[in-house]
Amino acid sequence: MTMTAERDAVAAAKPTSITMAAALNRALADALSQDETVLVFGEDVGTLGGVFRVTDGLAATFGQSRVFDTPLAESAIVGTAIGMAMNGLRPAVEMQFDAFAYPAFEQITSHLAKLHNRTRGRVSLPIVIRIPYGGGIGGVEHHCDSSEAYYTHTPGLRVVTPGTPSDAYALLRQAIECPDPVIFLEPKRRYWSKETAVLDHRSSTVDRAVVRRSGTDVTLIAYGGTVATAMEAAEAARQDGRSVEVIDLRSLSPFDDETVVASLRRTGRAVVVHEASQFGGYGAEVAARLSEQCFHYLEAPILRVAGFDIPYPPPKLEQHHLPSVDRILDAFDRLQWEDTSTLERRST
Amino acid sequence: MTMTAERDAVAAAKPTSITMAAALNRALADALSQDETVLVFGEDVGTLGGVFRVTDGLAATFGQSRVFDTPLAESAIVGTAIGMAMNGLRPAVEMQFDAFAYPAFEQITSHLAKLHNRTRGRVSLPIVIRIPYGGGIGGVEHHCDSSEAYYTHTPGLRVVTPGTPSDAYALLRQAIECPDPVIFLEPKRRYWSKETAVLDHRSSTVDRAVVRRSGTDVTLIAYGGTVATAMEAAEAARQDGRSVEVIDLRSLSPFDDETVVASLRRTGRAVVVHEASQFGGYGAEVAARLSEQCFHYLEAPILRVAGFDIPYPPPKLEQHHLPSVDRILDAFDRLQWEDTSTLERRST
Amino acid sequence: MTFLAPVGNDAGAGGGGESDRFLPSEIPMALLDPAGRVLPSSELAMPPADVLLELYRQMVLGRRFDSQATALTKQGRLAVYPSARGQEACEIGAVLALRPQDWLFPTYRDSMAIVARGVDPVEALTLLRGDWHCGYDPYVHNVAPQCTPLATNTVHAVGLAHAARIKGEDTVALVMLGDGGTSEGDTHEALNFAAVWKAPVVFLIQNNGYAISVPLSKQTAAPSLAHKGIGYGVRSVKIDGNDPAAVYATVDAAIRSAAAGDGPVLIEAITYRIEAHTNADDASRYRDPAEVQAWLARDPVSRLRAHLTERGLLDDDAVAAIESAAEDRAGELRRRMNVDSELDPADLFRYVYAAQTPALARQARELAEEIDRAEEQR
Amino acid sequence: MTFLAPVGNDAGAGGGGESDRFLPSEIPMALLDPAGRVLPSSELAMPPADVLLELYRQMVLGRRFDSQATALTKQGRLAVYPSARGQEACEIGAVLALRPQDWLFPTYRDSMAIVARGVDPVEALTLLRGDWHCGYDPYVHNVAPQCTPLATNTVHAVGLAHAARIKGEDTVALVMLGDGGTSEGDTHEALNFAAVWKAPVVFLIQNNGYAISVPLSKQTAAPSLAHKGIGYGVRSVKIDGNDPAAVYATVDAAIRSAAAGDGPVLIEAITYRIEAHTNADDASRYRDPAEVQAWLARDPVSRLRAHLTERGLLDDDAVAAIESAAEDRAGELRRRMNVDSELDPADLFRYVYAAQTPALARQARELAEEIDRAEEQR
Ligand SMILES: Cc1ncc(C[n+]2csc(CCOP(=O)(O)OP(=O)(O)O)c2C)c(N)n1
Ligand SMILES: Cc1ncc(C[n+]2csc(CCOP(=O)(O)OP(=O)(O)O)c2C)c(N)n1
Ligand SMILES: [Mg+2]
Ligand SMILES: [Mg+2]
Repeated sequence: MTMTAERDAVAAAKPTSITMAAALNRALADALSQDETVLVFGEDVGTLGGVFRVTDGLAATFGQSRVFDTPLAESAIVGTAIGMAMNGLRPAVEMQFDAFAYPAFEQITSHLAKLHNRTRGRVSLPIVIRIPYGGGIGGVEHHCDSSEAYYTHTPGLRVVTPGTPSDAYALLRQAIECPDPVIFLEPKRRYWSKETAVLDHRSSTVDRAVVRRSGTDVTLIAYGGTVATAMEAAEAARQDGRSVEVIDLRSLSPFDDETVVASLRRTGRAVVVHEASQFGGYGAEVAARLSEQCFHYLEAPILRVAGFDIPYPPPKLEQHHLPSVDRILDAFDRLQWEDTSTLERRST
Repeated sequence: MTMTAERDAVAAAKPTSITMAAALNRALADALSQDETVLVFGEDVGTLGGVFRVTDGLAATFGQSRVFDTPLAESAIVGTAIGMAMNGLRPAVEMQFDAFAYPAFEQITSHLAKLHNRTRGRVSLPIVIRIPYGGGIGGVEHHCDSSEAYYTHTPGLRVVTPGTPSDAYALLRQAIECPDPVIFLEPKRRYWSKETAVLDHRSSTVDRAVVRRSGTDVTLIAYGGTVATAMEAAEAARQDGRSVEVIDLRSLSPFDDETVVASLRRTGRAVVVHEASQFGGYGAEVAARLSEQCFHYLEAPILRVAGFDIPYPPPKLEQHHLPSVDRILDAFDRLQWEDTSTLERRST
Repeated sequence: MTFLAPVGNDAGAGGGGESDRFLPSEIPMALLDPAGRVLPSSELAMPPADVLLELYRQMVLGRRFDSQATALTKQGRLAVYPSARGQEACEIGAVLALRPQDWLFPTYRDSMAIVARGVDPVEALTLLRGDWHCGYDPYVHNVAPQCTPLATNTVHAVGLAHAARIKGEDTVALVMLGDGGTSEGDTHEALNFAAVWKAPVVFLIQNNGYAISVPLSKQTAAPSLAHKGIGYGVRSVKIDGNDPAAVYATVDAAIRSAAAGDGPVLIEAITYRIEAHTNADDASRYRDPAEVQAWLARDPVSRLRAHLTERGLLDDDAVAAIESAAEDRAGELRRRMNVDSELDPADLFRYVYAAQTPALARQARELAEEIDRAEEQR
Repeated sequence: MTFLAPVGNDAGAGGGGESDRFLPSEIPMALLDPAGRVLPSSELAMPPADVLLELYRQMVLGRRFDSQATALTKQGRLAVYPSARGQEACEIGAVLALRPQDWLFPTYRDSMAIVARGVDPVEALTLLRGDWHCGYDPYVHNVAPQCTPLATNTVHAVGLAHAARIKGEDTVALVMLGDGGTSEGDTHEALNFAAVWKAPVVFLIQNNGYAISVPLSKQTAAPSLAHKGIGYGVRSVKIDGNDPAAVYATVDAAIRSAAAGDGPVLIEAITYRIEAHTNADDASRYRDPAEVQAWLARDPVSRLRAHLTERGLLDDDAVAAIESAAEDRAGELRRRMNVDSELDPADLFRYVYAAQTPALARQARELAEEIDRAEEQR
């Protein structure tokens, strides 16, 4: 293991161009090789390497007892992971698509989230549930849900989602090391997006948001699949003369108030953007808590650019549903810029 | 059926003192007698009459083919209800406790909520899922969850919860008549609260909020189990010289913007109160959408009085978790009354 | 040792005595061997000649439909297509055994069955084309929408069938599922509810040996999937799923018995998917081409053709006529699928609830305005 | 008719030939009849005398514990209590057969079993007292927290057992469930995973005839619950669950065989709950008192006492000594339960995550301040 670690250190030092899927694969491989209690299992994750190939090659490298296919039953995948974790292992399991995690909902909410608390901390469940989530890949019904709001409302779970390949690596490594259960949401339409980066999981912490781009006029809050869209929108807004600060939340629960509040108190305006339906979506929490903490700093209401309040559309209509650069720019326009002078700034 | 209807009309005209559980029982009985496609089933709802006795006597009156016990499997209860509704029946099923609806989560989110949309309206699912929810009855773990946020974030579902016995009757009757699937949340700690009222389900509509008490200083938004608490808090606040308007939402989804926004634009201050954990809770949506729609009318941020971000506590500690009158009064105190004069009122 | 019997609790009821009637045969039942020869001493009744001919015709049409659909994925005309090639005996045999009033609950793989049931092929492909989640009206041919979340349709079928009984209607529900789908909790709950309610449901497991890449040996350790039935008190049959005559005869008998009030039936049909899981899958990652070859030798279509030819019920002309009809339909389908579908984004907001809510009406307006603005800018 | 055999797809594997080894006996296996007489020709091995004596002692202690707990509900000292009276043979027989390294996965009804395993009775009752969700450290006696959502503990047991195998440890997991719990999807998924993985798990169904008010006849139409095993390739046994010797012998054999790598075992123990579902339930609404009477005649405790007395292994003095020990423990429990428990509201925020989040720290502070304010106002 020392040799592997050394080789890793060398490899990590050199920036490489890597997709998010490959970065996740690397994270799993490195975790498997550095900690023999780590296991990877789920539907088609072994021989096939997963339908998105995130587990490609792992069964061959680490053997069928550490990386394996299960029978087709999500509740049992999560439930047996719980039993394994009670017995000292660290399972990182895969749900094949977002909506196919719903059969495991009872195991997730009633046990995974609560067992540590139930036993006054005696039982730890260092489990990662990887879920490819969101749309944008032309998938048919049930293959494109964004269900972060269900998990973030469940105390005891951590919910994390990467926006870039290097974060995908770092956050997954940290999620696997984390003593708490982590719902790890992988924005499937970013699986093939590339970044040239050094893979390293010690330089950032999973529960802090990151300012991806600095700006002074408006804070644009994104996560997972919408981070890239937000960056594009920020760039487009610059051409309209607006300076946009983009925050990538990374950890949806717990929420990093410090970073976001600091930004919003500087800019006075915020837009939060996600794919999930707006009503009761994660953006509601973001808007509600920021409105409360930054009330006197706000020049305009916090706007949400989110999916409509409809079931996820069929492939040919999904472009209308997904938050687009245009829709974000429209939201910027609605941030009451013209009113600024006529209103007292409420900050004391 | 005409005779029954007439008898009902007579009975309904006379105000009677009735508990919420009895009002719900009446609603089911009246629906069963007036529409022969209505069915009631679930765990222990037949012979036993339900663990809360809400279905007491129905099997005896309407027979085992319309009111019956099922095997113990919530996913199948909801799933078979879907099949029955596809075949022209109107099932009103019971989940025994809130957390025990989770095994049915996939059927609820992936089918119940979506089948009408999936078939371009050809299939209707007039199904009611009754769920006793919330705490305050000294129930052990898993018997006290408030999961409205999961359902309200799921497009295609209606989510309704009564705050009083007469509403329990009216809303349940309307839910059963509704062509859409309805998650009907019964605040179990109010099952035995009484009201003297005329039971009638035509005079109010299920998707409108109701102003339970008029006031001018602050809008207090509650639903289900917290309505009574809110009314108490409003009364207590009156003694502090504050005039509180209490709104009982009744329909959590869809949300009645009109009624609530009108109130808030008058009062300029709002508190929303629920038992569920605050983070990502239903109150976040209320606060976010009202902040947006009433931005220039707000004297203070919208505050949420909600459960902590913890698993539901054991019986002996639940009083610390549940929103209390005191906690609501404290929230009123934090509504920045002293700042009023120093701030420009932002309404135009 | 009868001391448990007299006690009132029905906990001791049942007993192994009648167990056997629930268990499948050791060897899959069949009527025709792979060469189309009639097998002796089967428990199944050979379907009449006209049924066999119709089975053959529909299988040829179905296979051609299936290959056309696969071709359409290559041209980007379908978002995805899960082929049922090799499973024609199940797809067609089951559907032809259904009576008009019966219901079919298909999965994503059963487009062929849906078309055989009478659904317009373009409507059947609406889901996989990416136009809408379901393109047909379920009530026209009594076909539920194709189900994607595995095994979740099993409980729907039980509910629909039980409702029919409550209403006094003579309707049986046939639900299809795969070997993988048998591992989901819903399958278990459905079999149990169906048995307790004596609901007229036929469960048809197409055991094609794989759930995507996962072989049956990683899915179950049971002697067979049909052996699950006894755990619910459901009569179970294991059949050769590549023998169209056997599939028809078994489903037909199951439907009659379910309709007669004898409760649900579980059928395990042993078959094989010749293509990859979908066009997006790479089957070479998990199975040996030799295995596919071996199964090609057990092809359901040529098996029935051999049988019918041998019996003089089919000649080269008739074969050619059926093939040409299949070709015509495929051409027609190609033509229709090559026309860009007209989709109305406003549909996104139309069917969420029976009546559009004010919030959805507003969102629909916002989207319409956005689209207008975008078009103006062009 | 062997044509299916040579094909590579393992879909045709198994076959009914070996079916029988998975099926339970027709009549529940037993060692002792209700009068305590040894039954002839059983497949089970009679436990040695010292084990029988310990079984008896623990059943008496367990029953007294159970009645004490029921009494505590009346005094408001427990929030709720689901009694296992009448099920002592299962509760005790199963636990005594466990080796120290094995794990027990109990339900809400199995407090008696937990105490027999060595858990302090007050800690065992912490959940039902309303103090916390689980009062004991699961790792001290290898006892998982009592499980309330039905059947959800079955998959945990499979995971823990499989993990032990992966780690090369000799650990078996015994999971308890009720007849009602067998209808939940998780039970099915657990049996299937256990069989495919050959996980060392013993599933013990205490079939007490009711799920709250719902009788077995509305729960299943199967010949027996043990008949479910074959559908997963799990060996299954049906036993007289009121015969402590049979329960012990069966669980003991099952644990040995699971530990030896022979895979999981499913045991259906036919028993009866004498009390209502919980103290809050009214059993008269759904069952006939005569039924209870009939089952009282099959009492597990008196059955074993009769047997031991007959064999000269137990005399009146020994019986009295055990009863007096049970009385002492009950008194001790009563005394300890009558002391108001000291609860720290800050605990609500302590164990949600391994390290307290800033948000929870803030909420804990807010609550502490609120409590301080309230106390000042008094
Ligand atoms: C609940 C659920 N989990 C996972 C999936 C993803 N998935 C789609 S098809 C498939 C394999 C199904 O295998 P099987 O039931 O044997 O049917 P087949 O595809 O062979 O016809 C999987 C895992 C799904 N659709 N639903
Ligand atoms: C998932 C779930 N659904 C419903 C309940 C409510 N409930 C508690 S006990 C019970 C009956 C259980 O019967 P059985 O499994 O036979 O066990 P027994 O109580 O007889 O020991 C029910 C329905 C639950 N605890 N969990
Ligand atoms: Mg398959
Ligand atoms: Mg029971």
